[in-house]
Amino acid sequence: MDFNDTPQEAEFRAEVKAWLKANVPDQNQEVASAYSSRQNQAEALAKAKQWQAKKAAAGYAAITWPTELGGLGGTPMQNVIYADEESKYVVPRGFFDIGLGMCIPTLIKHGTDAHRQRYVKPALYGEEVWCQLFSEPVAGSDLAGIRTRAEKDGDDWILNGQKIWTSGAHHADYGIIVTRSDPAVPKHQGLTFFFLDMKSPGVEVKPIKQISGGRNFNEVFFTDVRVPDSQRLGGVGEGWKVSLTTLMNERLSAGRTLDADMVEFIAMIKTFTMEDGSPAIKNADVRGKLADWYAQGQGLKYTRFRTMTALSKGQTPGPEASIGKCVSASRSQDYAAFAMELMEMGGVVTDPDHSPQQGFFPESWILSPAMRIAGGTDEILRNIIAERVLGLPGDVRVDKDMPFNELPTGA
Amino acid sequence: MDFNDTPQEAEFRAEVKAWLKANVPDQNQEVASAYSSRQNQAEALAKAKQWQAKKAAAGYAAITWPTELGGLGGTPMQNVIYADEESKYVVPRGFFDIGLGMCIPTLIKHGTDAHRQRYVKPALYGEEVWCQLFSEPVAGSDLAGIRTRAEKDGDDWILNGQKIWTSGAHHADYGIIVTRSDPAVPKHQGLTFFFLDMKSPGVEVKPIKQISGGRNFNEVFFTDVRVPDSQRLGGVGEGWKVSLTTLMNERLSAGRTLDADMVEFIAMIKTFTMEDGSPAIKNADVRGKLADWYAQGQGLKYTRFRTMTALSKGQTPGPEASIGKCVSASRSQDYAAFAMELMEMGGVVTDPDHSPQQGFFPESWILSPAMRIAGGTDEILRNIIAERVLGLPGDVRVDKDMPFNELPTGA
Amino acid sequence: MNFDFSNEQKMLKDQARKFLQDQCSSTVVRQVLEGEMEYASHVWQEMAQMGWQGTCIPEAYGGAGLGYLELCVLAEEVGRSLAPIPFSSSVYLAAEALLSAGSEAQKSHWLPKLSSGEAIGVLALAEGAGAPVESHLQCQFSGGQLTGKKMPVLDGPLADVAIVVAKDGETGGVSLVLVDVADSSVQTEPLTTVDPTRPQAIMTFNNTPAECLGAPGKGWGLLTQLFNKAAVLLAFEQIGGADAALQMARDYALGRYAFGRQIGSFQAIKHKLADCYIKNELARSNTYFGAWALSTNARELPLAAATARVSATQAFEFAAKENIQTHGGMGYTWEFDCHLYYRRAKLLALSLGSALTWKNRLVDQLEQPSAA
Amino acid sequence: MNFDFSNEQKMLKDQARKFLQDQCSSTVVRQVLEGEMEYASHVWQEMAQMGWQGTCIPEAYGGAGLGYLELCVLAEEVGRSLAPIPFSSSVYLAAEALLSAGSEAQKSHWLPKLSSGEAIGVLALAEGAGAPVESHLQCQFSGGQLTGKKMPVLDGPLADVAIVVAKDGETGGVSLVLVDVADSSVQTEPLTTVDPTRPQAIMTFNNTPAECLGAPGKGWGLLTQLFNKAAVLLAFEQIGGADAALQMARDYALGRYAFGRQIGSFQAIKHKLADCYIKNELARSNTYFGAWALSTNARELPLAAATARVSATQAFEFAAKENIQTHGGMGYTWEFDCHLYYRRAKLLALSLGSALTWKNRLVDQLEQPSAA
Repeated sequence: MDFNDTPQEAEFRAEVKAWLKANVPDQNQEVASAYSSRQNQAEALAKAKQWQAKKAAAGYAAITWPTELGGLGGTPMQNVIYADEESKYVVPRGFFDIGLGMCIPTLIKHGTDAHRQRYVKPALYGEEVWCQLFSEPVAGSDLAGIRTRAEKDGDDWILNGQKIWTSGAHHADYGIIVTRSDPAVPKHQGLTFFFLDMKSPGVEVKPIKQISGGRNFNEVFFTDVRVPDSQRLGGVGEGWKVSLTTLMNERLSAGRTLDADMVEFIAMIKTFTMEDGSPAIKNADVRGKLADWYAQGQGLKYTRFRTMTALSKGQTPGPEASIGKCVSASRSQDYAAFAMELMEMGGVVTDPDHSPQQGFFPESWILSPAMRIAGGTDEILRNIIAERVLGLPGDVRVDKDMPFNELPTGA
Repeated sequence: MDFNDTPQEAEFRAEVKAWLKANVPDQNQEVASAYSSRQNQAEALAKAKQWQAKKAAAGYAAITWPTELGGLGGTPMQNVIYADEESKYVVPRGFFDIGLGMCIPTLIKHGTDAHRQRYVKPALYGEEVWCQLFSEPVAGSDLAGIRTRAEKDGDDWILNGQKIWTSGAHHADYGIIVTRSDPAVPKHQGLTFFFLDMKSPGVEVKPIKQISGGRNFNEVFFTDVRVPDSQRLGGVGEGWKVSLTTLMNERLSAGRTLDADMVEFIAMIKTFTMEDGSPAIKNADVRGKLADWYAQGQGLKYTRFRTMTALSKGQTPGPEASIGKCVSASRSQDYAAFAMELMEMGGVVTDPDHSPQQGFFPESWILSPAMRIAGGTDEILRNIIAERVLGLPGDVRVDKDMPFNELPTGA
Repeated sequence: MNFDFSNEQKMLKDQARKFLQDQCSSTVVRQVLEGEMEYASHVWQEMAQMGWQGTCIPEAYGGAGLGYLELCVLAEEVGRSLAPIPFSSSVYLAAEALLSAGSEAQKSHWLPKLSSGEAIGVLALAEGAGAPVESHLQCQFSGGQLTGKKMPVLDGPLADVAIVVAKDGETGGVSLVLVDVADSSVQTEPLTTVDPTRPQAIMTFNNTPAECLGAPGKGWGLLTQLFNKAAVLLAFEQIGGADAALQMARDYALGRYAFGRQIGSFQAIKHKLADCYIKNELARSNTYFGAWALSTNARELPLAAATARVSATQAFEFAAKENIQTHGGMGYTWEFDCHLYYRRAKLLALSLGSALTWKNRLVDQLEQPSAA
Repeated sequence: MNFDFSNEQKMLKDQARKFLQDQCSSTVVRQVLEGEMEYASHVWQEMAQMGWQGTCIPEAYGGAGLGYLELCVLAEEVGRSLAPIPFSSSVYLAAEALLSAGSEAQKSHWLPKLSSGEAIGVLALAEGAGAPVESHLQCQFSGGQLTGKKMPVLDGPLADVAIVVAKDGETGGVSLVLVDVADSSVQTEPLTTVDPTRPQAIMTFNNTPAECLGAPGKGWGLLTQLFNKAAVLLAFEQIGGADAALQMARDYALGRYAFGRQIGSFQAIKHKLADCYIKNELARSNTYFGAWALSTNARELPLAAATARVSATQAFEFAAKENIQTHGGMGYTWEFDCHLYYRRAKLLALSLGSALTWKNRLVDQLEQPSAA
């Protein structure tokens, strides 16, 4: 039992370190913050494209992909090592994760040689940005309940409907989309999967304002959007099977450990003073809660270490990764709320100049409800653990065999 | 808003007070403890029968029953007042609650005049003890899943099967029982309800040892037990409807408030010393938990006051009473566990001479799991609140229309 | 046993609910949220017409001279509607402070204005993050002048009159002091908070003319009594809000379908909402007991207020967060009203001090030899 | 990154599991529960044959001279099987105390006996309810003699040798002292506890001959180090038990039908068991980190031990109580094994001190400037 790289891993890490040192552009903080702000997204995207091209040329943009597709033919562990080392630098992130993590793998698996020739490389080099058009206002946890219609018209399909929660739709060049091509058959059987040009006439992208005030996602409306049949991925009616490929890739890329070490919380607790003038960290209530949350955080961190060990040994991590978000989202909501309680009347203040830790806790409190929902609600994740890890039966399904257009909708 | 009796209630309370003062037998503590111990049940039962006869003669044994059945024709509020006043004395309790609270009301509603003539008065006067034979090892929360068979044989029915969790079966003279008379129809339709002589040949009563070491319940085995058709309550196949009458009465008698004031816990906290020598009640962790549990307890207490107010105004309390047990069982498990934590290594000791509060907390800790199950599990009670109070839909029922003998059982 | 409101009180409550449904829907709340107006002044004015602000103010000072139980039922409805008005600041705190400690002149001057809604009062206590401590207050009252900074002050941007808790230069204790906010030495700077539907401010006093409310140096005791009363009233706002959040979640769970079923048919949702209901009912019962103690000025008030406050805070916060969760992704959009409850629940949870503080007060009471 | 046990260690674990399944089923646990035997002496003897008790004892003292990682995997299986044997007392505490602080003579005398299972060792610390405090111990060691009373002493009725934590008459500090329980001045009175599958005692010493283990007056520090090591090992017992309790609940949820369905198809059960699984996995990961710190004698040991102990305690207690709940009424019968886990979870939660104490130790470590 140790935390060391294997000799091969150590060698790879050294290569990565050297390459990053030589290639990461300036570390100016203003640029860094611009990377994540919507206001400066055009600039940030331009920077990100430059960086992505560099990574791709070096093979680091898709470490686990085969070399013939522009990858490095590397291991998932090498991927982790690269991410680990890259995270020590401020580089523009996030614009290509969905494209390379979900869209292109789906296209590689279900597309034609011509598709692969045309689309893989531009995506890898950051020249073309992809988004994923799955969720709909009426279909969240129940993704197979989507209603966006695709109707055949000659060699084209005509799309009508609405998608939601689409990250990056506003700067995407292409998107993958799952549609309902036949509402008269049971719901999993009537779906068909396409990719499309996001600049097609009839595609309208609107940002969604979240309760945090942020606008990180979009609604995308489709009005008589034409998609050539040649852009269909998988057979007509086989869209669910294709979607599962995408979702599988989503799961693999999830499972990050959120705030395992609770740096801000511990920093606050160490400096804060209670009503009776004693330091917060000497208060038994604070100590009890801090210990609980710390133990959970470390548990998540070392669970991730166990997953990485499995990766390092060439095993595939299972649905255990669902644990991470399930625990950390509620935990973050709870400790943010507790920190705000400690601040008493001042806990409501969001102005960073007037709130301990620059308003970290009120911000975390307003963000945390999203974390309990996005990427699988707490409830769905517990279902996944119960069914796929513990082997308990699925929920009773009343919708399995009924034609989609006969399912109750409340409408 | 006040806590006073209405003039009518005050008058009734005065009558009850005077009657109790004049009639309660000696208050010797040893006798009192004998009332509740299984070892001396014969003696306790004899005392209880005497006391019950006195109460019945005065009309207090069934305050809300009509006078023609031996009751007082009183209100539920008068019932509460009587119970309130009686609880100030040590009197033998518990032997007749099930009989008068559930069995006899079912017999009154579904039996014949002859039944009422024969059985009501002896039960009321404590001359005959009744028990309720519902749950089975395979049918707990899902009561309608019972399997004890009843087969017609001339003018009799032959019963075979097993019941469980039957309080007082070992000293009962009669029992009410729900049986399966037709396994080939859907489960709610194949049930038939009887009452029977517990001394019938083929009835065997065995105490169940609980994890607390107590033996407060029984298993009852039926081997070719003959019950005359004249002892059927309700029609053949209508046993479910009859059972619901019984269960409705059960709900009305439930909803006691368990340990709302946390006397033992507060007493312990006030006297206990923490590791650093400071009083437990000054410890912030202890204070926070004490406050939470106290607020829950008081919430239960005043919820009961609201229910009593509704009763006092002649309204019928709804399924809200389910709240009580739902909260108090877990709460009692939690604070018992916390008290044991405070006692550290000494917390495991059950010997009353060596455990704070005479071993109250370890005892409460071992009893509490039962409270989360008996009379409806936490899960079933939450279903009841969700469905009957909030109006949410029932669970999907796969067993509604299928013949009982085709339902999956895992066997 | 008559542990319930009277029929008249229930009628008043129904009227209040109807008025607020009509006049103070979430559209109005959102106007304040979006900064289109500072508070719902038209609602405030119409309430004043109906005499709500003066519910417990004697007729001699222009009030209705009713009892606390009437104010409790109004508070519940104000809480249910999330009304973006300074009701708690002006009515439960400023007017109550004047009523219990004001001189005849102070009462005669301010109560008719507060009662008619013409003036808005606030209480200024906090001086930044953390529990305000009697011996550590920086705001100083001396020689009839107040100097210092208070932050955050709930409804501060709307205030005409402020009751400020300040160190008393003469006695060395703490005094409540009355400040006419119109004075040019008072600076009011708006402050961003988690609930923009109730404006807050940093208030700065610079040799501001002020006068004592009640005996000099006795302010901390007055404040404690004031908070015990206000805690009960705020608990009614909280159970009103909690009830509304649960109702919203329930309605959504009935109307939203997934996997061919109403999501309210899944136990994960059913049991979550059952838990909400349980917390709400327990809080309601404790809050009723608080109302009884408040209306009868019972010696149980400090314990009853703390108990009501703790459980009402927990109930509203739980209902608000699980309402979002029940709504899933839609619950996280600005467009749905879920966040209005989430924000207000937090605001109410922290104004008057957090549940931590009130749990401490609750246990302080249990420590009394007479208790429990 | 190789954050896992080696293949050899996993093989040892599989063998241990198989041995305990065969030789130490719940039938054996129940024989102790029902008082038919004081402990599973035949299991103890067979373990000794396999060298378990001496896993970490050097070969020079008759042990196997293996590392702590090997002992960790054995501990997990002992925990899983609920083995009614004094493994933790004799191996994690008595033998470890001798190893870390014993003189050559003490080690030579006792370690071979402990290693072979011929002698059973215990640690006697508690003096009644409440956390033992260095400055308040009543048990007194002076002039080579020990006098006082310890309660409860886990496995006390089985003890051949006791390590007693006592006030040191000479230094005024606390010493660990070694007592041969065979001495006629030692009185051992059995004590009833929540888990009768592990006997406990009140041990009374009356001018009992005793000798210091380690430096006189330095006992409290030694005890702290000893507890950090033992906490990791006990955490392995706890995750073993938690895993078994979850497994039992899962199997029942699959086999039990209600409303025409497996009860494991209801979300109330599914999500409960998912929560169990989550707690178990987090605890397992923390416990692995504890194993790493223990086996490398890392400076992180105190924090790692406290973290492992806190989460393993919570996991086992939760799994044990929700296993009963999943079983419904049947889970409350003496006949089903659910209560065996419920009892053992509580016993392990409180031996070595409760989670409250370990949370305090965890935060003590976080308070160090170097931490977190």
